[in-house]
Amino acid sequence: MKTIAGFLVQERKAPSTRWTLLLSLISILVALGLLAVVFSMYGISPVKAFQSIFTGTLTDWTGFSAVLQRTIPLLLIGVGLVLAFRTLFFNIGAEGQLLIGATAAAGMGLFVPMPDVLRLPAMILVGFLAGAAWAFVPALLKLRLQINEVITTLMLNYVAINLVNYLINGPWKGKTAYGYAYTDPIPDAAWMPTLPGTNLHWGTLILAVVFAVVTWLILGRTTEGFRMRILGESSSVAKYLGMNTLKTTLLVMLISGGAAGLAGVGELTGIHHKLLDPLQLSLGYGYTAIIVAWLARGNPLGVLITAPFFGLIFAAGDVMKVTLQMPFQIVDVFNGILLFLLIATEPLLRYKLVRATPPALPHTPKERTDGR
Amino acid sequence: ADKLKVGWIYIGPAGDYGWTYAHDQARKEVEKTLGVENLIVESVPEAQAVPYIDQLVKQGAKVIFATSFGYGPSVKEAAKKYPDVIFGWATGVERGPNIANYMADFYQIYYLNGLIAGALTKSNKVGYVAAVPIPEVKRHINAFALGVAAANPKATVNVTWLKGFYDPNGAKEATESLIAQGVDAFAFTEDTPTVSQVADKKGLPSFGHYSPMLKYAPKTMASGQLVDWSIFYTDFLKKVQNGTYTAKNLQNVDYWQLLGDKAVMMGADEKTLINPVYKAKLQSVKVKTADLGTLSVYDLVLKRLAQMNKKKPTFDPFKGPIVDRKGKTVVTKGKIPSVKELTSMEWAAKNVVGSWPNEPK
Amino acid sequence: MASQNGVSARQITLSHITKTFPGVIANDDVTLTLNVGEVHAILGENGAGKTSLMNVLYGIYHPDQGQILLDGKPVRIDSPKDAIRLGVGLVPQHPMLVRAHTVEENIALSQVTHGGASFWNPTSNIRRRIVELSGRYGLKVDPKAPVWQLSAGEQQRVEILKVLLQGARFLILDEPTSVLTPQEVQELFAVLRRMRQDHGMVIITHKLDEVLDISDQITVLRKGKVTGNTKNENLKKTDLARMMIGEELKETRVAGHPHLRGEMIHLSDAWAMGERGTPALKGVSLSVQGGEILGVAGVAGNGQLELIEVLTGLRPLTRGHIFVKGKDMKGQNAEAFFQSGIAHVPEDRNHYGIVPNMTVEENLILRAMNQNPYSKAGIMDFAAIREHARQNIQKYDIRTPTADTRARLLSGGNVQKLILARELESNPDVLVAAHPTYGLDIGATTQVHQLLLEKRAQGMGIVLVSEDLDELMNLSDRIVVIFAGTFTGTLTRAEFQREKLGLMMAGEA
Amino acid sequence: MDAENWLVGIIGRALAFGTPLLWAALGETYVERAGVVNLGMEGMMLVGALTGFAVTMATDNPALGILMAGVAGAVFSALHAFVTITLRANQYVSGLALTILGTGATGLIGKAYEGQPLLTTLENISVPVLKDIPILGPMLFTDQSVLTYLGVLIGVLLWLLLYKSRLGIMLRSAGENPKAVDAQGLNVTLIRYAAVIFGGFMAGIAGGFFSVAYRPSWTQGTTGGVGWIALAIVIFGRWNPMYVMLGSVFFGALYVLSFRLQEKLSPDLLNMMPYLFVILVLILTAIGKKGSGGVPEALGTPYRRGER
Ligand SMILES: Nc1ncnc2c1ncn2[C@@H]1O[C@H](COP(=O)(O)OP(=O)(O)OP(=O)(O)O)[C@@H](O)[C@H]1O
Ligand SMILES: Nc1ncnc2c1ncn2[C@@H]1O[C@H](COP(=O)(O)OP(=O)(O)OP(=O)(O)O)[C@@H](O)[C@H]1O
Ligand SMILES: [Mg+2]
Ligand SMILES: [Mg+2]
Repeated sequence: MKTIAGFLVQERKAPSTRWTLLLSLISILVALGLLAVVFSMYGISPVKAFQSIFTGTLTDWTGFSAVLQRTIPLLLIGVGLVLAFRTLFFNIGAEGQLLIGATAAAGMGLFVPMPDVLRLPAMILVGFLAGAAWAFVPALLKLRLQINEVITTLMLNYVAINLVNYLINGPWKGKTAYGYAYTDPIPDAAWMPTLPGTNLHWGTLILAVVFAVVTWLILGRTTEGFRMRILGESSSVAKYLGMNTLKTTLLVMLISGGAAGLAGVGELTGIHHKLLDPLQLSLGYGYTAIIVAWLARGNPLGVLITAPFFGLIFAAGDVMKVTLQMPFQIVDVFNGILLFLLIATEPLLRYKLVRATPPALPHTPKERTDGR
Repeated sequence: ADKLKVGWIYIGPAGDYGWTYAHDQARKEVEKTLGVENLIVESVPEAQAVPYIDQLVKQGAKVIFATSFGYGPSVKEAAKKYPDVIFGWATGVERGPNIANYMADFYQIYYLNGLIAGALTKSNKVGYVAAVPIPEVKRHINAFALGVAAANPKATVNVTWLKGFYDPNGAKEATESLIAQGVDAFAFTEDTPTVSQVADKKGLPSFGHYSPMLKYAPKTMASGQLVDWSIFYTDFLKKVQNGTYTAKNLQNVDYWQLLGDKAVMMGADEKTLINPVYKAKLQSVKVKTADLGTLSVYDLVLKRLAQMNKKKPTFDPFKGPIVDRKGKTVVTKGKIPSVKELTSMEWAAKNVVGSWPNEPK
Repeated sequence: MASQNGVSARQITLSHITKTFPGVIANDDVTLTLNVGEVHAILGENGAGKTSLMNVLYGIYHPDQGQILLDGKPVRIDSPKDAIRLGVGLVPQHPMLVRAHTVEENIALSQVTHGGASFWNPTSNIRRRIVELSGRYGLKVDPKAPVWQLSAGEQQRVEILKVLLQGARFLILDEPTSVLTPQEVQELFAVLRRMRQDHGMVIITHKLDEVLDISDQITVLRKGKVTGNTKNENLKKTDLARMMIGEELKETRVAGHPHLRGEMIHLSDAWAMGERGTPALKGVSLSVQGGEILGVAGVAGNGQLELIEVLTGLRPLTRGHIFVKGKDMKGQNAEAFFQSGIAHVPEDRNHYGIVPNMTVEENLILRAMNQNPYSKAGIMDFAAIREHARQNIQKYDIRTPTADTRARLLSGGNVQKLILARELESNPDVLVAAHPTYGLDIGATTQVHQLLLEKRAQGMGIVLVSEDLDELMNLSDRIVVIFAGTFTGTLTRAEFQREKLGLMMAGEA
Repeated sequence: MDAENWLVGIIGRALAFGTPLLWAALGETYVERAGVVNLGMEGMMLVGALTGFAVTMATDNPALGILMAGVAGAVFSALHAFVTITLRANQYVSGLALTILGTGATGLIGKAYEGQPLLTTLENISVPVLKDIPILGPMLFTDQSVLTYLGVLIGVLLWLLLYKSRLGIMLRSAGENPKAVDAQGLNVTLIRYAAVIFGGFMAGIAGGFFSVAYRPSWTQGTTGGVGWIALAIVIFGRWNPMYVMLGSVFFGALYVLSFRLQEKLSPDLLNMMPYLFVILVLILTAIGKKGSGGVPEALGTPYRRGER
């Protein structure tokens, strides 16, 4: 316990939703403020800059569909990550899971003969399963051998990147690729339908929204969700209870990794229609989704707000590049600053300051009850 | 009247000092001479170009140049979506009512550089650090290799691939790897001066690529390939301005520009055709040719340059007969490959050593 | 090399110390004097303020009021660093050692602030001093052994060596015996007696016998205040208890013959592997009847842990059989055992017994989470869960601010009551209780004992594993003694004898 | 070319490409030994690379450039230190943030330097006498960067410090059991700050190596993901400077081989190896003995006095 200028730092029982929202909002505003400073240093009027970003993304359909298009993978992955983080499985391997999902789907789409009607569903299924499997390996290693999942999921991202590179440069290299490294296009039947004039594969978007709601219900309302939380908090208690930890982990990773896999399928079947350079297939959605999940503060429904927000940031980056002629790194700068602010304000969520006056007696401290 | 708005989609950073830099130089040029208004987007991933095109169109761009082969699918998609916008697809292979293709090609210059390299190598091993195994790069390697062979039949061209156009660290290690194989002269396709920098440290000759790179290797850069994209851009944009080109009539507009068009030049920089450091050496190496008799490599380079430096070249590096390294005749005697054949070249010249993806069986 | 102050000082006084936490007065005007040459015991219930007081002395907490005097002169102790400089050393309850490092590396670390470790090769020049000191006080340790290989007692010796090498004149030992086996306690006391001559020591313990055994001076704290201070002369346990809780000590004892309800667990020729991959149970057989308390005595590390785990389904048998109410349980997991009627109060309560970051109400529902009415068709009913918590908090007297307080904020005694509440609410046939009163004060201990006896009377079978022989002899109907993975004998209540049990625990009977 | 020369060449180049890996990984080894993970390697290296380039260009003094690269990396890493040690924020997220911010900021600020040649660079040298030893001479002591030789010396020194000095015991203890360190009146916060900032310094130098010595120029993202490999090496090397040095050369060799074995082996499969090896090493050590020599026990967990 620390005293700061006559105040005590005290642990909160549970931060209220309002306080959480307020803090997140403040973080975003401060980050935007810093962004304004960067704009000014670049000789661009911040007012004009924000204005053109606003009009470029939210006031017309092309811009807005770009926002939504970027939202889809962030939403899917973000929800999965919220779940994983809640069970203290620090999955930072969504990038790899996305790539593997896309890879498996591409393999299915390109090389497995089947009737057209089945093709897209089959690709969605294998993409989901592949993403899940890619996440399950580190989960298993953590569960059975106590191997830090941050490291393994991170390493597996790079394994996935190199695997995709290997495939598109080698065995899967397309005959129509003129020597470039990508596969042939997947059959038309496997193209996810998009809204006309956009790349908005709405099917995946609906899937993602449903997914967020279902996950929220699972985590908060079901016994299985309760199990996930127990496992996340204390694997020893899970053992003591005789819980089937393998089953629960499988479920969490199925959802988390599978969601990332689905995001990969979405990018493949909705936008690119072929397996290509991993850095172009994903644009780092797996990493950005970490911020998305973080900002959602453990609530799968929160992702319904935070994912579009970052979709907006991605799209705004495009706008800035074109209309303001700013280097695209500006988006990274904003994301980096925001991420720092978010984690730096975390202590304000966990602790509060109380005036350090000698307390009135009753022996047991009276504490406020903040519902659940 | 309103200025014509032109959108530029670059594959790399404008400061790469290679491909994108060269396009950007031309962009600056037309901005001055034609008074067009330019919108630039750098480092656009090939598969992610559509959102940028959307934004460019929204900003009022009437002409959009996509400066890499890989933008093809995006360009085709966008051309359908915006039928009133004119698209220029660099190195492209497909046209449409509002899609033109353009390319300023180096194969002639690579041949000339190959002649120099063949004369300069002592180990009889010449190196080529290659970007991506697409027909364009293969064509350049082959032209270079044919030049090497013409000057030095014993020399091989050892190829190392980067699998990327922009990979400075890879270029460095690839060069080191070639040096370890005994290579002592270098050409490359990569968007930075790295290969020349590394070779320079070892005192080995190299050939600059795309930009005047002499300053990175003043004592060793023998020559190089230079481009002036403004030749194409000026011509094209003028024709757009005066209404010759519209979004309806580009079906057959395919610029294929060579030495004769002045779109490309040989040299380590604009003023240095051949680095004087090597002049004596090149003059001392004699070769026998069928058409010009026996002469020094130095003279041969100048002669061949002159032959190709006109609207109707009187020499072509790929004139048959040519046998590839599998022993198959790929160009029959007396024939000169068509542009289409050049832009779909997959075979490897006889003296090429190293892996060669998609090599015909 | 002992610091100047430390060498000469003979007395340290905590004078009128008051320390408050939000809502709590941990120490209220406490005065206590510690002299070289005496062992000073501090007694008090959980939460009485013992640890807080010692934290003040060691510079971890800053008192709100009061001061510390060294040989009568006021000194400031703002951090452990100051405390060490002034000759005050702390032997923590749970060894604070770097497990991956060797003994000498750990000691070298403790010598850094003290200037006793050279920059290069710091371990080599203190090795000699370790050997010398451990010889003088009988503190046997191997300087080169990695700490993770040491027993709790050995680790404690390292802690003592650490403070001695720092030149401590005054030692604080907070509940040093709670992690030790009876033998180790005796060894520790022998060491303390040898050290007494040139050191002053504070010992905190909940075990009254130990207080009477080792201390010269006794101070009792209650709700932060000193309620007694006396020399250890002609005192009895009941006197101490009265000072502590303000009333007579009721020894809880089992009475009357057990009302047996038939065999609940039958274990025959059970073999099981231990953590290190060697057999830890070697063919033990056991029968637990409903309505009896079966004590398991033994020195820690002789297979108790594995026995408990086998009985609760946490550890598979490699050979032999286990039947619960006649049903073969081979290959079943802990959940199945619990469903079959076997409840479990685990040894490591904060690690296994509760989910520290979950609320009290959630912890109370861990066993019944998928039972009606708390869960219907896989969906949880939080109103029912809250109601369940409310009832149990009252019934088992769990002192918690609210039902949604995180369990880790509860004191040891209340954590234990929470676990008992959860385990007993399912009306199990057998309760396997591992060290259920470990670290609890007398009040809480009595509550737990009474609860166990109540359940016995209601026909529950109880397996009570404990290292506290008094507890075992007071509560058990029968005691089995475990040694090196086998049972060295079973005693019925008439045969209970401290010496006999001691010999059997040592494998000599 | 005979096998011996081939091997000499590979190892020589592995040392060269292993140099930034070595500096970065040695620094991170100390950071993690103190109980902090800094995933921001890539960000710190880029900050170092840009600073090193800019300073060298302005002063024509490569040594100063390298030094300032280290200082810049250190300053940048202090952000991580503050957020994770003082504010106790999640170390992994903070590290990622550092990478994102470092990549973005250097890309933005570095625009002005792209495509500019560096006239004075840090030149390679050969060690007199030693370079004439057969095999070893050409392999280890010929035409390498000063930073390569220096890196190895520092590696040995760091090894000695870690295992044979008081400082090492303090550092390792802070990563194993910060409570124990605090209880001895030692300042865990200070130790961790020092380690993180030292790690930033080393990573900065690794970045400077790229832009001032290895490939003297600045382009955005010039370190090309090397930071992640450095992280992998720390684990691969079991947090031991000696093994970390071996790991750097080994992983350097894999990169070099991806160019030399192009005809026989897919470079992408070779590039995958470092990451697979790390997972393998983690599995093998987890299956093997517990207790000592492994992951610092408190790695990744913030420390606050009095927390239960
Ligand atoms: N860090 C703290 N923050 C808040 N309250 C505390 C803290 N430490 C102690 N307390 C409170 O001070 C009181 C005294 O606690 P202390 O730990 O000194 O008791 P104790 O006598 O050592 O108990 P036990 O026998 O259980 O060890 C308790 O009511 C406790 O709630
Ligand atoms: N950091 C803290 N914050 C809040 N309360 C605390 C803290 N540390 C201790 N306490 C309170 O101090 C009281 C006594 O704690 P203490 O650790 O001495 O418990 P205990 O009964 O001795 O348990 P154990 O046997 O595990 O030591 C508890 O009521 C606990 O709530
Ligand atoms: Mg206590
Ligand atoms: Mg206690």
